[in-house]
This record gives sequence, C-alpha cells and structure tokens, in this order.
Amino acid sequence: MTEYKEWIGIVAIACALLAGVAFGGSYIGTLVVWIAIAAVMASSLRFVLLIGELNFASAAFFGIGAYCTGYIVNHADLPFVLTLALSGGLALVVSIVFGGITLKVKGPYFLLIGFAFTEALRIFYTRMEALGGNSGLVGIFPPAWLDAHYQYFTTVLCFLLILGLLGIERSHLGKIFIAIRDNENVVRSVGNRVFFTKVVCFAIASTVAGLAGSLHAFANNVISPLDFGFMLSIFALAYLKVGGEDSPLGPVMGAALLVCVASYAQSLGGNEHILYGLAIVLSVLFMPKGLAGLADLLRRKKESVA
Amino acid sequence: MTDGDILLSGRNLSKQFKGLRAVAGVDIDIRRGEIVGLIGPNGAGKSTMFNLLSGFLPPTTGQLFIAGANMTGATPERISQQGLVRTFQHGSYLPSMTVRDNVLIGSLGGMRNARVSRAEQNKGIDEAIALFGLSNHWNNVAKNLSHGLQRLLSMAIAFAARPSLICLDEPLTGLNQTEVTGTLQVYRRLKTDYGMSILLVEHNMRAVMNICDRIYVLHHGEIICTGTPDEVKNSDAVLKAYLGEAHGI
Amino acid sequence: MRIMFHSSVALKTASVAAMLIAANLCAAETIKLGLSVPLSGAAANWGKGSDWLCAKAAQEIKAQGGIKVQGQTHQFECVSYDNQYNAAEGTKVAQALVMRDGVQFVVGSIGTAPVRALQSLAERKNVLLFTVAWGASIKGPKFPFTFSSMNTPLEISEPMISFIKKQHPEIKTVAMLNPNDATGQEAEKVTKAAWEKNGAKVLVSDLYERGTSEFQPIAARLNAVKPDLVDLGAVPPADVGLIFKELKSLGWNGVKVVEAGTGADGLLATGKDAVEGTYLGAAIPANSMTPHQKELDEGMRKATGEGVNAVQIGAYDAVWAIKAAMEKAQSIDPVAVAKTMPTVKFKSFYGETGFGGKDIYGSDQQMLLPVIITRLTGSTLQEVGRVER
Amino acid sequence: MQEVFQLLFTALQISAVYILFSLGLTLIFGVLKVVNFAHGQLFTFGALVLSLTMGALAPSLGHGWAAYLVAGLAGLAACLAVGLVIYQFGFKRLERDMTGSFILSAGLVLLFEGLMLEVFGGAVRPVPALLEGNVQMLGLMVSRQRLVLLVFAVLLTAAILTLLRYTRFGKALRAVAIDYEAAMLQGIAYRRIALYGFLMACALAATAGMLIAPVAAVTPTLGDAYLVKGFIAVVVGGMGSIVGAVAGSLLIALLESFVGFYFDPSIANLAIFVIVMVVLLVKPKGFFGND
Repeated sequence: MTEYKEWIGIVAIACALLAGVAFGGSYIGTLVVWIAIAAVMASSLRFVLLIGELNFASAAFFGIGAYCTGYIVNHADLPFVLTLALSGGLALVVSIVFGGITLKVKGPYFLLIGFAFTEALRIFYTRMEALGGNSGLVGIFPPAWLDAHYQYFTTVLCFLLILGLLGIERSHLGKIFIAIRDNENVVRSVGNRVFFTKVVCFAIASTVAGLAGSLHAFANNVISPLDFGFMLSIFALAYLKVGGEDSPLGPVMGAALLVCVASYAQSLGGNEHILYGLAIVLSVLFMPKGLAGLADLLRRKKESVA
Repeated sequence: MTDGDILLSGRNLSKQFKGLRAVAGVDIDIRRGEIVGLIGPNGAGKSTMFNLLSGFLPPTTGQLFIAGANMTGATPERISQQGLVRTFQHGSYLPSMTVRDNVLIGSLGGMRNARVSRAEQNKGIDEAIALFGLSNHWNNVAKNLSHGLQRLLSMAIAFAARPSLICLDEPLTGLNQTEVTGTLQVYRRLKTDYGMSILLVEHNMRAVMNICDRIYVLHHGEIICTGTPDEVKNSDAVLKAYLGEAHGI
Repeated sequence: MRIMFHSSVALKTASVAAMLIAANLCAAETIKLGLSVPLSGAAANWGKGSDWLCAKAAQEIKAQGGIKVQGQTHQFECVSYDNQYNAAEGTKVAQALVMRDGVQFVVGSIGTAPVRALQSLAERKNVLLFTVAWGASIKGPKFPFTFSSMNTPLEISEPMISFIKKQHPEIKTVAMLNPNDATGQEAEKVTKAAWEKNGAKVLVSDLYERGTSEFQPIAARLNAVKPDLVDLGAVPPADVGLIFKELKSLGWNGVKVVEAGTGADGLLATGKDAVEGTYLGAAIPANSMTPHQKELDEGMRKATGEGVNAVQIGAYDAVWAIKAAMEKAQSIDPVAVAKTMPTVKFKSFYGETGFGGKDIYGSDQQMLLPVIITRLTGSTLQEVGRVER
Repeated sequence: MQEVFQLLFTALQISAVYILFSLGLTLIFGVLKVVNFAHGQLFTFGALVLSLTMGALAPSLGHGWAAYLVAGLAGLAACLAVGLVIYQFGFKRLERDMTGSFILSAGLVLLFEGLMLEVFGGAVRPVPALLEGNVQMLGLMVSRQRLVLLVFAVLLTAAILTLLRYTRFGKALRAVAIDYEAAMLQGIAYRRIALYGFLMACALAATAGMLIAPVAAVTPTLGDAYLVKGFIAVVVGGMGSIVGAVAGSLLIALLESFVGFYFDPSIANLAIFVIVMVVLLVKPKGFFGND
C-alpha cells in the first residue's frame, strides 16, 4: 500500500481539481488549469533534480513549447493535437541538442548556463517579427470542439504527464537517474552510460515542459517574451521547495498551495513577491522536506500514537 | 601460458600530469581466473594505474587490451562492457538507495546488451546480495549501513555487473578480522565458482600474500618487481622501496 | 454557485463577501473599477500612482454626490492587481478581475502585452477597458470595448516635432533611441516618420533592453554620429537622465527631446544638470498647474515619492469618463456605457474634453487630450507650447 | 583609432562595477560553495541606504566628503548587519548544500525586492556625485565619479589579492576554498572563515552599490542587471577564482562596449549570453576555474 501512496495521492489531488472544474465556476476552473500547469513545471524541475542538476532552462523549454504553439496557430492551420505534439517535439529536439552540449558541465555551471539560455531566448523572441516581438502573440485559442472542455482536457493531460514522470522515476531508468545523483562514477564503473542517461532525463523533462508551455499558450490565449524569463524557473522552484522535492507528491502539493495563495495574495498588490519569497525562505529553513515531508511526519506520528 | 588466457594486457602505459610522471611505461597482464595484487608505497601510482585500466583516465602513451579488444582511450562505460569493473577507495556505493537498488544498478550495467527476464535478473541480484552476506540488510538504505557492510556492498555492486575482471581499490580497509577472512573467502569463490579474475590494490599485506596468485609492485610509477607472493617477499628492490615507509612487508 | 474545495479560496471568498457587506452598508450600490498595472519591478510607480488616482477620483465623485443613474446613486471602488508587465501575469489579473471579482469596468491598464491578455478576455465578456498602452494594434473598430486615456506617439510626435523644428530651425540630423519593447518599437516608427517629414535626417535609431544599467556604450554610439538632436522617444525618465549625463561627459551638447517624458523627477534624479533644456511631451508643467492639479500632484508625491504623470492620470480621467458616460446613458451596463462613450463630454484632469481618433484608428476611442510641450529649466518644467485637440 | 580607444576606455570603466560585484560572488562561491542570487539585493540595499542617509544628512553636512563618509559607513554597516543575519540564520544551516542554499538565495531575492519596494518606494532616488564634472584624459572626456569607481575597483582587487596571498586569514580562506575538510583537519576554524568570507563579500557588494549610486538610477531593482552580468562574469572566469572574476568582467564590458557600439545595445546583451555558452563549451570550468 505505501508503495503506491504517491500514485494515490496524485490521482486524489487530480480528482479534487477536476471536481473543482466541474462545480466551481469559471474562475475556479481557470485556477485549476494554472495549478495543473504549475504542477507539471515543478515536476519537470524535480525530474532533472533526480540526476542532481537544477535545471534553470526549464522556463526556456516551457517558452519554446508556448511559442511553437503560438506560431502554428497564427501562421499555419494545423490540427490541435498535431500542434501540441509539434510543440513538445520542438522542445525535445532543442533539449537533446542543448543537453548534449551542456550536460558535460555540472552543478552551478549547469544551473547558470540554463539561466543564460533562458534569458538569451527571451531577448531572441523580442527581436523576432514573426513571433510578435515584444508584444508577443495573441489569439491562441483551443479549437471550437474542445473549447468547452479545455479545462478538463488540460487538467487530465497535465496529471497524466505527472504520472508518466512518476512511472519513469520508479522504473529501472529512474533508478539509474537517482544513482547518477548519488555517485556517478559508480554508475559508470559498472557499465551504465551516464552521459547518455543524463541527456535522456533532461530531454524527457524538457519535452514535458514544452507540452506544458503549449497548454499554457492555449489556456491564456496570449503570450509575451517576459512570460518566459528566469522568474518562471524560480516560481517552479518555489512550488517544488514548498511541496518538498523528495516526494513526487511535493511539486503537486506545492503548486496547488502556492497558486491558490497567490490568487488570494493578488489583492496585496506588489507584495506577492514578498509572499513567495517568505514561502521559499521559511520552507527551506524550517520545512526542509516540504509539505509532503510534513504530511509524512504527521502520518507517522498518528500511527505511533495509535 | 597462452595468449588466449590473457584477459587484460597493458603495454607501456604511462600517465603524465603537469610535470609529474605518475605512471611510467608499465606492462601488466592479468589472466582469466587469476587473483593479482598491485602493491606499492603511498604515492607509487596505484590509483592512477587503476584509473588507466578502468578508463577513468586516458593514458598519455601505451596501449590497453581487454579480452582481445583494443581499449586504449575507451570510456569507462565501454571498458566495463568489455568485462572490467572496478570499485573506488571511498564511498563506492549509492548512499540514498537501498542495498537491493544498489546491486540492481550494478546488474543493469552488466546486462545492458543482454535480454534477460525480470525473474533471472532478480535471481542474479539476490545471489549477489547473498554472496556478500547482505541478505539481512537488503531493504536498508546504504548510507545507514556500517562501514564494513558498505565495503561489502560496493563489491556486491561490482559483482552484480558480472565482469570477467573485478578491480578492487583497497576493499579491506576498515574491516575487522572476521570480515577480512570472510571477504577473502568470497574472493576465492569468485575465482573458482564464477571464473572471475581479480585485481587487488590493498595495504593489508597479510591478506594480499595470502590470496594473490601473482603480485605487481609499483614504485615511482614503475613496476619494480613482479612474481608470486614468495618471490616478491624476497625481492631486494621491494624491500628497498618500502624502507622508510611506516609499514614494511 | 461555487462550491469550494480549497480553504484558501474559501477564505478569500469569505473576505470578499465581508468587504461587500461592509460596502453595502455605506452605499446603495458600489461599482468595482479594476486596474491591471505593474505594482512591482521598475515600473511599480506607474501602477501605484494609477491606483492612488483611481481611488482619488472615486473619492471626489463620492464627495460630489456619486453617480446618478435612474434615480439610484452609485459609488466607485478601485481594485488593482500586479500584472508584472507580462502576458502571463496579465492573464491572471484579467481572470481575477473579470471572472472572480466580476469587474465590468477597467479604468487603468499598463503594458501592451498584459493589456492584450486582458483585452482578449474583456472584449469577449463585454468588459469596458481603458488603457494607456501605446500599441495601435489594440485599438480600433475591432475592439469596441477598448478606449485609450493617454496621448500616444501618434498624437504627440507630429505636433511636438514640428514645434521643436520651428524653435530650432538649424536642426538637420537626429539620433534616436528607444527601449526594446512594444511601446518603444511603436514610438520608433512614428517618431522617425515625423522627423523625416519635418526635414531632419535620422542618422541612427537604436533599441536597448529595459533594465540596462550601463549607458556608456549607448551614449558613445549616439555621440559618434554627432547629431544636432537626440530623441529618446519612449525611454523611461531615469534612463533618460543617465543617457544625457553620459552624453554630456562625452562632450555632446545638442537639443534633447523625450516624447514620452512624463515628469522631471526621474530625469533630475539621475541626470542632474545634464538634462537642462530637455523637451518633454507628456509631462504636467508646474508653472501652469491649477490648484486642483497641484493638490493631486502633492498627494501623489506623498503616496509614491514622485509627482503626478500622464500615465497615471489616464486612470483618473477614465473614472470621470465612465461616470459621465453612465449618467448620459442612464445605465451601468458596460455595453450601453461603451456605446455612449465616444459621444460623451467630461471634465478630465486637463479640462473639458471628449473622444476622437477616428481618422487614425477607425473609431472614436482616443481620449482627446492636449499635447503639452514642456522644457526643463533649472529643476522645474516650464510649458513652452500646447496643442489643443 | 580614437574611436577604438574610447571604446576600450568605456569598457574599462564599465568593468569596474562588474569587477566589484563579481568579486563578492566568486568569494562566496569559493568559500561556501553557494551560488548567491541575493547578492544583487545587498548591492541595491547599500545604494538605497546611502541615498537615504545622504538625504537626511544634507541639511547639516551638505553634500561634501563628510556626508559621503558618514552615509557610506551607514550603508556598509546596514549591509553587514543584513549579511550577518542571512548567514547566521540561513546559509550556515545549509552548509555546502548547493541546491538548498541556491533556493534560499532565490527566495531572499523575491523577499528583499518586495520589502525594499515597500520601504523605499519605486521612485528613483537622487544621489549627488562625490566628484562633479569631467576631466580631459588622453584626449578622452571622462566623468570624475567614474574615475573614482575605477580607482576603487583596482585598489580593492589589489587589496583582496594581497589579503588572500599574504595574510594568515587569506591563506586559511584559500585552504577552505580548495578543500574545506582538509582545512578543518589542519585546525582551521571553517565556520569563522566562512562567516568572514561572506561578510567580506557583503561589504564588497555594498561598496560597489554605493560607488555606482551617483551615476545610476537608484531604485529597488538597481541590482538586477548587475546580478546577471556579474554571474556571467564569474562563470566565464571560473567560479571561485578572483583573477577569473576580473577577466570575466572585462570580457563582458568589452562585449557590451564594442558590440553595443557597432551593432545595437540589445544585440550586445544577446551576444553576452551566447558567449557564455560558447566559453563553457570550450572551457567547462571557465578560464581560471579549477574546482
């Protein structure tokens, strides 16, 4: 039973969110979509953390997916599913090239190169007429047949992606990821291809981020270069850290909590940043295992009392 | 001895670091089913030698053949696929994972190109765990194990890859006498039951003399003596090299 | 009806409900006015000022007896959210304003990208939208609910440039710089055309990243072509000061123009004596302020640390325009109000005005405001020219 | 030729701030192995406190050296106090946890930026120049304040290099940077060295912020642009290396100056990001990195 508790937890949260879409009115529905997309971003970040790297380029791949979708909708009339697939595909191709080059460096260097990549792409968008320059792209609507159900569709797809990532994590491949984080020389010494595996991990996470970006573009209808700055990675980091990075439930819980709190905190004006900042600082210092760790602790306490 | 018996063969291997010649023109041969010791005073170049053989460092000059294939300059992954698996002196395990998952990683590396059923794979993992006496700890997280068990685990990981040559970097350090005896027993089984060769870098001279078929003595990056334990013990060159060292033979 | 699943949402609804109840106690009916403005980052003061002026206008209207529609008296209440100048946050703000808070009138929205996000929702949901964003692409008959409450380069550039050319007939060459964003790109196009039309040659026209900290290379490049005049179009005030300062230290001394110059404080804070004589196209001159304008200016100084500027005034004027349109239409339905808006006359910050702009945008959605050309002398702005429209 | 000369000099001037900024970053990384994103906030905080104190002192002391000195000390003290708090209650608890401490610093960025906006407001604060006017040097016009900045950058870099090379504290610091476990075995008090190293970096950030204040737009977002460039300088130069930080800063300033002049300032920014990726491909540890 405990072996499947993360699966059950994630599915339970997904069901709760879907119920929110069904009964909660249109704003709650939108909120659910944001939570789902944020949860995917945080899960993607966590996925690369399995090999021990902090992937600041995740915002860039999210942006690549969104811009690919925006471009297709504005310039070519392709079917929705194909658009989604192409957006994920572009993120995949770019991530293989980018990862294949940069995963040779580790730790802070990898982090900062991802940061530079994100910022470079952002400036690149502003200079591209075809991508709408600084104003970005508008009119990115889901097709008519899906419009009424788009919130369900996005939520379900997002959670399928999250469950897919969890599935990979629990597979032998996922164990090699964690082993690489633990001690990559040992993994290499017994004949596992470390670099190749790292690129695979990075490419999977980036494809998922690209798909999330595409869903985001359809959900928001409008995108602009500043949407995909490095702050996006920092926010994803906040979801992950508050939720707890040890458990696959963490990013989902963190995203749900922080997106709701942020929606509430909007009325605080510019103080939203203070809130996010405080949330990160406090959880790093006092809740190093995040919400998921806290839940675990409570459960264990209850068991020991009972 | 015929060429067919030779599993690993290094010819004129050298490694030059900025200004320092860590290994200088070493020839080394290891036959199938042979336990070979590599000893020498601190700083003799043993670790560099290990890195050269396992592909973690490319040699400056010289050539490396494993099971007949030229492995000069190959990656550690490639060399491991060719049958050579090594352990590391420190922390040669995966601290956050369970004993079983540690061994699983070893078996995954070993079976990269083979199609093996889940059941067979599990059997192999259990066998490795049992062989190194870790059966009671299979679900414990590696970082919580005692030092001695961690040493055994690092050998179990290497074994699970089913290499033909297993290179162990000071595997007995920190083990108590019973553990040492038990481990040496396992080495004999690796040789007899599984036909594996072992290359052993070890400071515990009693153990080395006890278990090894042949010994290479490295000093200042060069092989100063090679032969059976008895031959090495009686070599003048070896005695001279070790003089001044805190521990003699 | 909503069914709540998240405690935070429930909490929020409870507090909104509490606010509504409290509001209902003091007024018969309160109409919510929304703002989607930057409240953090470099442009935070624009948003904070807009918020303050919206509240101020609502307060003035209340003091004058509220909005009278079909025998009922209504009051305004302002709610501002931070759009962080990007489309993603702009969407969140749009959703919160329109879908959550049920706002039907937006009096202030800053930044082309977030405004497009808001517009995409507002036009579909019949929400009336006032903006000070410059992009011409967001205006016109395609967007019947969108109105603009600030002069843009299309209004400012031509009259201002011909005025300056008359003042300085010796000007032959111009160097231009604009920020690399929607506003800057828009300004660059219009201003460049206006200079060429008035017989000056544009030697160089560059874009730079907002948030740039070192302006020496930029100044060096502008100075290298030795222009008679430097036009900083839509460059924000603090950057204008830094650029003119660097230009001065390079020995350049020509005519300085900033079409979007909204106030002297930012320029002086960074430019000191190097900004002397700069022409601004969107500032409120101190020497010709009415007592009421002075009162607002001083209030703004207390609230944000800087004097009032044209960006923020957009929100103030929008509130009054909506009041006038509601009373004229005798309705608080945004569809009726939007229909009436182009024909309404009302008292803006600058005086009596209405709407126009059909010749440029295709519909009368542009608030007709005077173009006031000011010049920085010492530490104050003097009005040197005014084009009424 | 004159043009190239002018651009070179411009690059030199710009690099002065980048150097002061990146020295602090590289020091923190060297000693604590922390990628400190909140460094820019300390830089900003220094400048804001300076402007506030200068404003308060203006009636009694005017804008002379005395006012500058007092305000400068106030800014320095404020930054050191903040630095002490974030080290003692933050980074110390996450010793050598790269991911954890980076996340903490990212949280601090959001928190500080929000707080400073709340406390100081978004308006640009005027700071009078320490030295007004320009001087003619080798046929080039240079502002005096920029020269002061340049002199400070050179002096501080020299001072830090001397400190690291010739004092006991400096040697301990380097030992910690190379291998902190070995250093601890040698009896070096790692915690104390780490604290002093961190505070030194804070002081550098404050100094840089206060020196640039008269020639920059002092707002709560002042440090953001420097943070990005400073990090790129450190990465290109090699994290933890002092010489690398200087070299990286010079490279960025040169790019900004020359690409900005011959192409377009916005392209210059793009070029900087592309260059960092190219450099890391060729030299994965930066020019002077050895870690």
